[in-house]
Amino acid sequence: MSNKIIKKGGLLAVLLLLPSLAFADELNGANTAWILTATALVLFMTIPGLSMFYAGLVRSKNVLSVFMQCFAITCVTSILWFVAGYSLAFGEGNAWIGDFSKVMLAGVDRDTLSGDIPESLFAMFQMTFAIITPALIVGAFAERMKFSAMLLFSGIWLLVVYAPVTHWVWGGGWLGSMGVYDFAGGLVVHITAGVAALVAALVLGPRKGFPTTAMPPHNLTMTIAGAGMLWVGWFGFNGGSALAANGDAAMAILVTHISASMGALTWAFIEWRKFGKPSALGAVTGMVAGLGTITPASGFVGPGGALIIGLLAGFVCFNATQFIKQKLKIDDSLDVFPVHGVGGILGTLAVAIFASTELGVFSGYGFADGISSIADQFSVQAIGVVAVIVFTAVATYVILKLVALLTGGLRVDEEAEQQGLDIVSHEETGYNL
Amino acid sequence: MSNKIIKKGGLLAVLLLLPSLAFADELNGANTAWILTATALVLFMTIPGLSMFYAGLVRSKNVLSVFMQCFAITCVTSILWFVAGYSLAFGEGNAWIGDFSKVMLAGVDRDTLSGDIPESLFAMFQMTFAIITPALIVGAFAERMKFSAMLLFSGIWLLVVYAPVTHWVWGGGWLGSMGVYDFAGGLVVHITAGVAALVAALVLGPRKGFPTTAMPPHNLTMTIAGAGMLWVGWFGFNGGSALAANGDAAMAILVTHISASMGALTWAFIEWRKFGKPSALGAVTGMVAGLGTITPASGFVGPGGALIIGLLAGFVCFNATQFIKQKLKIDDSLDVFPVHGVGGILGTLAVAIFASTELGVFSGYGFADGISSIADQFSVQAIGVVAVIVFTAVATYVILKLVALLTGGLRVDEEAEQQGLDIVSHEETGYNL
Amino acid sequence: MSNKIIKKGGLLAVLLLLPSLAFADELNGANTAWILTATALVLFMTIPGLSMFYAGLVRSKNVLSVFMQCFAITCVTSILWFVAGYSLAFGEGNAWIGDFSKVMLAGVDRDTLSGDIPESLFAMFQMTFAIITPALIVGAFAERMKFSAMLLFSGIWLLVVYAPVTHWVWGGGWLGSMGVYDFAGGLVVHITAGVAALVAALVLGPRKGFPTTAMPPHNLTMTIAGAGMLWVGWFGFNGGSALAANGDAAMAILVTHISASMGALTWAFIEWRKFGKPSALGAVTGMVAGLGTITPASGFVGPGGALIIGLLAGFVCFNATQFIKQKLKIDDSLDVFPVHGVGGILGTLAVAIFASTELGVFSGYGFADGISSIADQFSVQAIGVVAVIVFTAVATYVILKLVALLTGGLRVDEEAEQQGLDIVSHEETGYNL
Amino acid sequence: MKLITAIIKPFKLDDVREGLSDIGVAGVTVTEVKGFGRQRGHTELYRGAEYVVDFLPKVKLEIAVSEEQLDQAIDAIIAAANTGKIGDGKIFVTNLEKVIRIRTGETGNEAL
Amino acid sequence: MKLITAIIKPFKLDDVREGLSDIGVAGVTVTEVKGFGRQRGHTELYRGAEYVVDFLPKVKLEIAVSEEQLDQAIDAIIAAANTGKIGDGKIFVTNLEKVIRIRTGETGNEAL
Amino acid sequence: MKLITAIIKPFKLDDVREGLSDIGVAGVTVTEVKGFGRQRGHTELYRGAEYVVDFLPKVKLEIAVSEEQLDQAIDAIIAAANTGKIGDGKIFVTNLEKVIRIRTGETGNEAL
Ligand SMILES: Nc1ncnc2c1ncn2[C@@H]1O[C@H](COP(=O)(O)OP(=O)(O)O)[C@@H](O)[C@H]1O
Ligand SMILES: Nc1ncnc2c1ncn2[C@@H]1O[C@H](COP(=O)(O)OP(=O)(O)O)[C@@H](O)[C@H]1O
Ligand SMILES: Nc1ncnc2c1ncn2[C@@H]1O[C@H](COP(=O)(O)OP(=O)(O)O)[C@@H](O)[C@H]1O
Repeated sequence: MSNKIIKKGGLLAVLLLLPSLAFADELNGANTAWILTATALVLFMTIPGLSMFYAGLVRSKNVLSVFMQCFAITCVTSILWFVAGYSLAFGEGNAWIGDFSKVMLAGVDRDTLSGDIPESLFAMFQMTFAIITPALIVGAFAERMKFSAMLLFSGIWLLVVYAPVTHWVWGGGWLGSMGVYDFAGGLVVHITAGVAALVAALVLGPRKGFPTTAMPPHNLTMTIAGAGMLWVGWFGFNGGSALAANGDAAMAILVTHISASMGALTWAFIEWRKFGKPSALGAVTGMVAGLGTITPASGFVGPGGALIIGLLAGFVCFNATQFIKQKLKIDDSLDVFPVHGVGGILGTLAVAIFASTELGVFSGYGFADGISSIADQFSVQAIGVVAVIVFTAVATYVILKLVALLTGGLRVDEEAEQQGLDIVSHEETGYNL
Repeated sequence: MSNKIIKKGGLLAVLLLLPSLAFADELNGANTAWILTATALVLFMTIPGLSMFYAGLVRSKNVLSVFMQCFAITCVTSILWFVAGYSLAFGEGNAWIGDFSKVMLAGVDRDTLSGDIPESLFAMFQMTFAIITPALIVGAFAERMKFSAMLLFSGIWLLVVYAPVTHWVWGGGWLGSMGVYDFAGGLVVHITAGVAALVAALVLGPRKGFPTTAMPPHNLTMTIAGAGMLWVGWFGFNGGSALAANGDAAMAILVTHISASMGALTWAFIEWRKFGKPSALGAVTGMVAGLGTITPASGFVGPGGALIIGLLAGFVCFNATQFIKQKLKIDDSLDVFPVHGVGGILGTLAVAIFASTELGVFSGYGFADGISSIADQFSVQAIGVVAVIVFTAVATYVILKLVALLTGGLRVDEEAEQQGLDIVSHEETGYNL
Repeated sequence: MSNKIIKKGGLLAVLLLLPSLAFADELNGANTAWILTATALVLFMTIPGLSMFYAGLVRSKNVLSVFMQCFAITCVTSILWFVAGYSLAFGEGNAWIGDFSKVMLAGVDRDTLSGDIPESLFAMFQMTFAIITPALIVGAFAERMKFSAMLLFSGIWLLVVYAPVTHWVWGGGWLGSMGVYDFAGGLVVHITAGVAALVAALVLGPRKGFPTTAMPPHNLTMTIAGAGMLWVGWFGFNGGSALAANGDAAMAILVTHISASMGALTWAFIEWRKFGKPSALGAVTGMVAGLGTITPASGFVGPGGALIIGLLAGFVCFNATQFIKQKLKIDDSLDVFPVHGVGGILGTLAVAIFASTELGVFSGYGFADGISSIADQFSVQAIGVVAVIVFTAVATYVILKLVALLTGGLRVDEEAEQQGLDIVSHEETGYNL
Repeated sequence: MKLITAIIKPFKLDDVREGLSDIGVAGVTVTEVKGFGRQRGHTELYRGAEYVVDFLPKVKLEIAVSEEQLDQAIDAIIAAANTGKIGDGKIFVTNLEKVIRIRTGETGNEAL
Repeated sequence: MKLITAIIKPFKLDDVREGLSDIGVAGVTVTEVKGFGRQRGHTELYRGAEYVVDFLPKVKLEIAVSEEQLDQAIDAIIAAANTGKIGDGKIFVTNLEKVIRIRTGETGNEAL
Repeated sequence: MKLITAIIKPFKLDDVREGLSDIGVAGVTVTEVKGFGRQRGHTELYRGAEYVVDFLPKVKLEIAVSEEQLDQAIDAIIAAANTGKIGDGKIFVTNLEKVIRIRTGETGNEAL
């Protein structure tokens, strides 16, 4: 079970107050109702949310390939999570990785509980996180990766990168034990995905024509609609990570919402000042930055803190995007690293500050057990960040090289890239209007 | 806290029956679970729901501007609601307006309750109402308003119009004390938005070319998809306004659904008779009319009453739309007033009738405390309607004039209108198919 | 009340364990919260989910007609369900059909319970099933049926086919009494819709040009977005059918998700092997097949069983689609029968196997009361399948012939078909990009 | 060489292309156009706002042919595109001074 | 007969069509095109990636007229399409050797 | 004056436009078209229903030039659009009797 619930001091008090919660090993219907909903919301984030968000940003000839990648990842990671991923992440194991005790959800029955919700539900809720994380990476290699290579990469990555890191942080592993704060997946989801994206963008190389040829989004209406779905679904992501229908969940969605709003406004206002006009794409990108950044912090900070975190998210991720694209000229095609990676890092560090109970209106709800200062919490967070970045970068690189060997190269050939992946890889076209 | 819960006679009985609800100041997990969900549903109404509904109706060159307006309003009102709006609406204050006691949600902690749900959740749920109300107005000035003016207007309007009216009705103000019935926002949401829309349409003036040039919707599939999202989200809007997961919420979504269905069928059948063919746009417009109209009534009437209310909604709003557009030739571009304003008025008055327990199969659940006849309830409702219309109209007018001064005119210039707001205001284009 | 809850042995034990559930006739807030949500999710499946899924598959000139058909069916069946359908399905009646005791939901008040949730909610939840079932049939006669005929057909079909079959299975009728297993509507929803689709396709005849003229989907992005919504909504469909927020609901969504994933992967891999390339349309079609197939089984099987069921769904429905289209040359335009009908049959039969508790990792949760072997359960299931197929086929045929008489032919004329239904039947066009 | 420009009803495109193939004309360039003419359009109604659509979707074919093929090609188009109903469209013929195949640089009839 | 090809600003389409109707030209074929010329385009910005759009949406009209109608038609187009601002467009005239109405087989001026 | 009509592969548009700019041709009108020719199309498969797409996306350029510019312009187009692979497209040249700039009423070479 996620240890974030154990971390929270007030839980026992709450348990005593509520008669129907008196025994920890009894199913709580209300919490179950909310996590059932949250699970649907997080799935909604990936399909159709993220897939629309991403698909609108590529060129028309690749629109279906992006949808297909998100969809296929959803299916493959679901099966792998059920078969082994959940066990590797949440099986007891050691400080580094779970075990095979829950392979194919062995021992998970309708009546089995995880905390006070069904374990089948906990596994399913976590599955939706395991789905979206590799799906986020799609943005880095869009418009040029072979479908077979993409599929193989995503599957291996889930088991080799995502599952262990999840274990480190939420599954009883070393980072969790150190008291690292990651409410809903700054380390686990956004940093892993962001760093993997950067590595993938470097290994695959830029799209033909980048950065000289213009590659404007083919359908921003699709992207914005998907962004709206992401926002809504994120309530399940962060609010559901409380694993309960209570004030923690409520506060989590409140801070999530405020950070998203501030991120969007900040990004749009920077554009307004800098380029003269605020763009809709800028606003929704800032919103996603705000959401990604608040994610690790969402259960630990208050709304005042969220305001600052959202502001920082918009500012830092905007500049990171410019830097990666214009200075480093890396074709992380849909800006996964500067938005999710940088946002995840920022949020994971910022929680050490805004969890403090001594910041007046910007206060949060305190540090992890046994930690008593911003500095101490910060150093734990920093260790987490560095460890996850290094591990993810190395492992992703190795997996990509391996997959390249197995599939005879990660990219489609130049002519196929020219023609577009929809026809070349899937024999379909997106639009026949 | 919304006083609609206090109004309902049966609550105490329910409290006594349910052991886990024995203390009113104890968190109810089930209610919390449902309101968490309802909050997500109401946000879903605005983004992507309403923004798609509206964006599909404008011309291709303005599609992003509509999305951007809805998005930016979402962000700005969220921050303003958190900073001051909630306090002005739900702070104790006086009969006319709240106070500054809850500025930046001061005193709202993870454990703070509002009724039996977290106050952070109540504030967040209400925030989603504060978002959609100014967003509805967008339909009136679409395709011609300056982005800066729009943003300034929406922010001021939230604090100056929406927050006080909310206080009057739900925040302990004078209308609530009189026993006005407004379950989920006929007065608070639909009349304020509808009247503001009419005023804005008049102040800004028609789009260049109206009404001689044809301005057909550029993407009705987007509009209909958005309409479906509105319908689904409305379950959270009306069902969530029970602030509990109980028979009231259930009945609210049932009557909501029936009214929507009848509204859609009525509108489509009128078109069928009058023009020979029923249109999809007609059906979804009737559906929105049915939804808006039942909103104030949704907790107080039964399904039989909802059938009639939906029928009236379709009929009256259809004719209002024709009248405004063809007789008065007002360019309320996406028909906000005839659908939401007129629907809100109609529903706010109709609840006085269909709340009666003596209409056989068309009965509802009784009048407000201390009110014992249709006539008495009706006169309270009528006072509410008139007061909200007059206040909104005057205040909106003044705000618009003020904003015009500050931004050097509310409209973009003629050439910009010609070229479309997407390029002119946001430097983007919706489609590159 | 649905008898599937009564079927489940463990319920009493659960009741005794949970203090707040001690009395069966007391409202359970947690279950209510979840079923409120599930109701919204199932409505979401039809609008916008299914309507987008279908509308993307037709040609551009018919896109609005498909939306309109789904929307109008939603409205008409909602009203009819309220007026009579619910009573015919769930009124006590006899083994074959309910009665008129609940016409216009007579006797259903805010406090009336069905099990431990409000009866208004149960009726509303079931209404969303009554909406999607006729809406599924739309796929068979898309692009050629008269709107008036479609509307009349759908209304009559709801009362004459859907309501009785629902009564047989869930309303206390003969199939339920025999111990037939149909958790969320394999017989009730998918087989009735699938068979009616096949009959309608045969009675109406193919679209002009079928099968020689290419009729490629006009907007696969819309179809895939709709597919994602169907997947998410299906959590409410199957998970909500537990009528409780508990381990049954959790397990139901888990098996649903696994079957969908396997169905999608299987279909895509068959295409990959057979045609050289996996398609996005293939993946989402396999996903729908996986979802439809697991539906009757979702409360009775475990995740291992779901893996096999999903695999079978992909394989069998793929081949059924090829067979119907290429061998039989039947223009079931959007493949309703091979996907939903065949999937429904397959799942209804497969549950007899995978409900067995003796299949190791593929075990389920046991047979119906009084049934003790796969063979016995299978024969009950087979009786159900045959009875529903025969009844649906005959009744649908008769209704279509009757409607043809009343409307002077089921199809629009050839020129109208050429021009497209959007203009001809609704005087609108989908896109003016 | 001549350039035939034929404006036809969209659903006749496949027939016309086949008709041209049959007589050995392999190359065609197709544009989606809107036509105003005698054929009446239709009315669309959006929330009561009437909108008369008097342009109709048509397809324009451009076909470069040699002088010898000209009449045959015209006949083939007429045969395939004629429905006898108003709006069947027009054929225009203009003179082509030069034709070049970009790939090879061939000119004249070779380039067709 | 002559073929007039006019490239105009999209929002002038209705005016031009009316202008042509007024002088008795009933048939027009319209294509949406993009024009490069002296009129400057605009810049689009997507997450900081600048994208200069130097083509502009234009509408192309093709109108087959008799010699007699030619000048009148040109004047009508100019009158309706002229805004005096850069980018108003061009009119091209080519010779039409043959015009055929597909429905009837009529040729020449009859076919217009 | 002459009207050059060039049908090219879409991704060559930018190159061709630059090539033309380099020799001083500033104006071009571009249409998205579909081409049938020797280049083979592809097959699409929708739930097992095969659908042979034998038209291919192409871009049509129309360029009015003076006689003097003609050859240079043709060469520039060929140089930029040639990939050596089938489907590179065609260039057609027709005679332009008249060219008018709508904005100013200028005619002839001035109007280009
Ligand atoms: N004078 C013209 N110039 C250019 N195109 C024309 C002309 N007349 C007709 N057309 C084209 O031919 C199409 C059919 O013409 P119409 O008058 O409707 O029918 P018909 O060709 O059967 O007489 C029109 O939609 C238009 O595209
Ligand atoms: N030489 C040309 N050949 C073909 N089309 C041209 C040519 N010059 C201009 N055009 C078309 O005319 C449009 C307007 O031309 P432009 O130079 O922008 O303004 P103006 O016509 O007012 O001088 C262009 O967008 C293009 O479509
Ligand atoms: N006779 C023709 N008339 C009009 N357009 C043609 C003709 N032949 C070819 N085209 C156009 O040129 C394009 C390329 O021709 P194709 O035969 O495929 O290759 P290539 O030009 O390399 O021989 C076609 O797609 C079509 O648009």
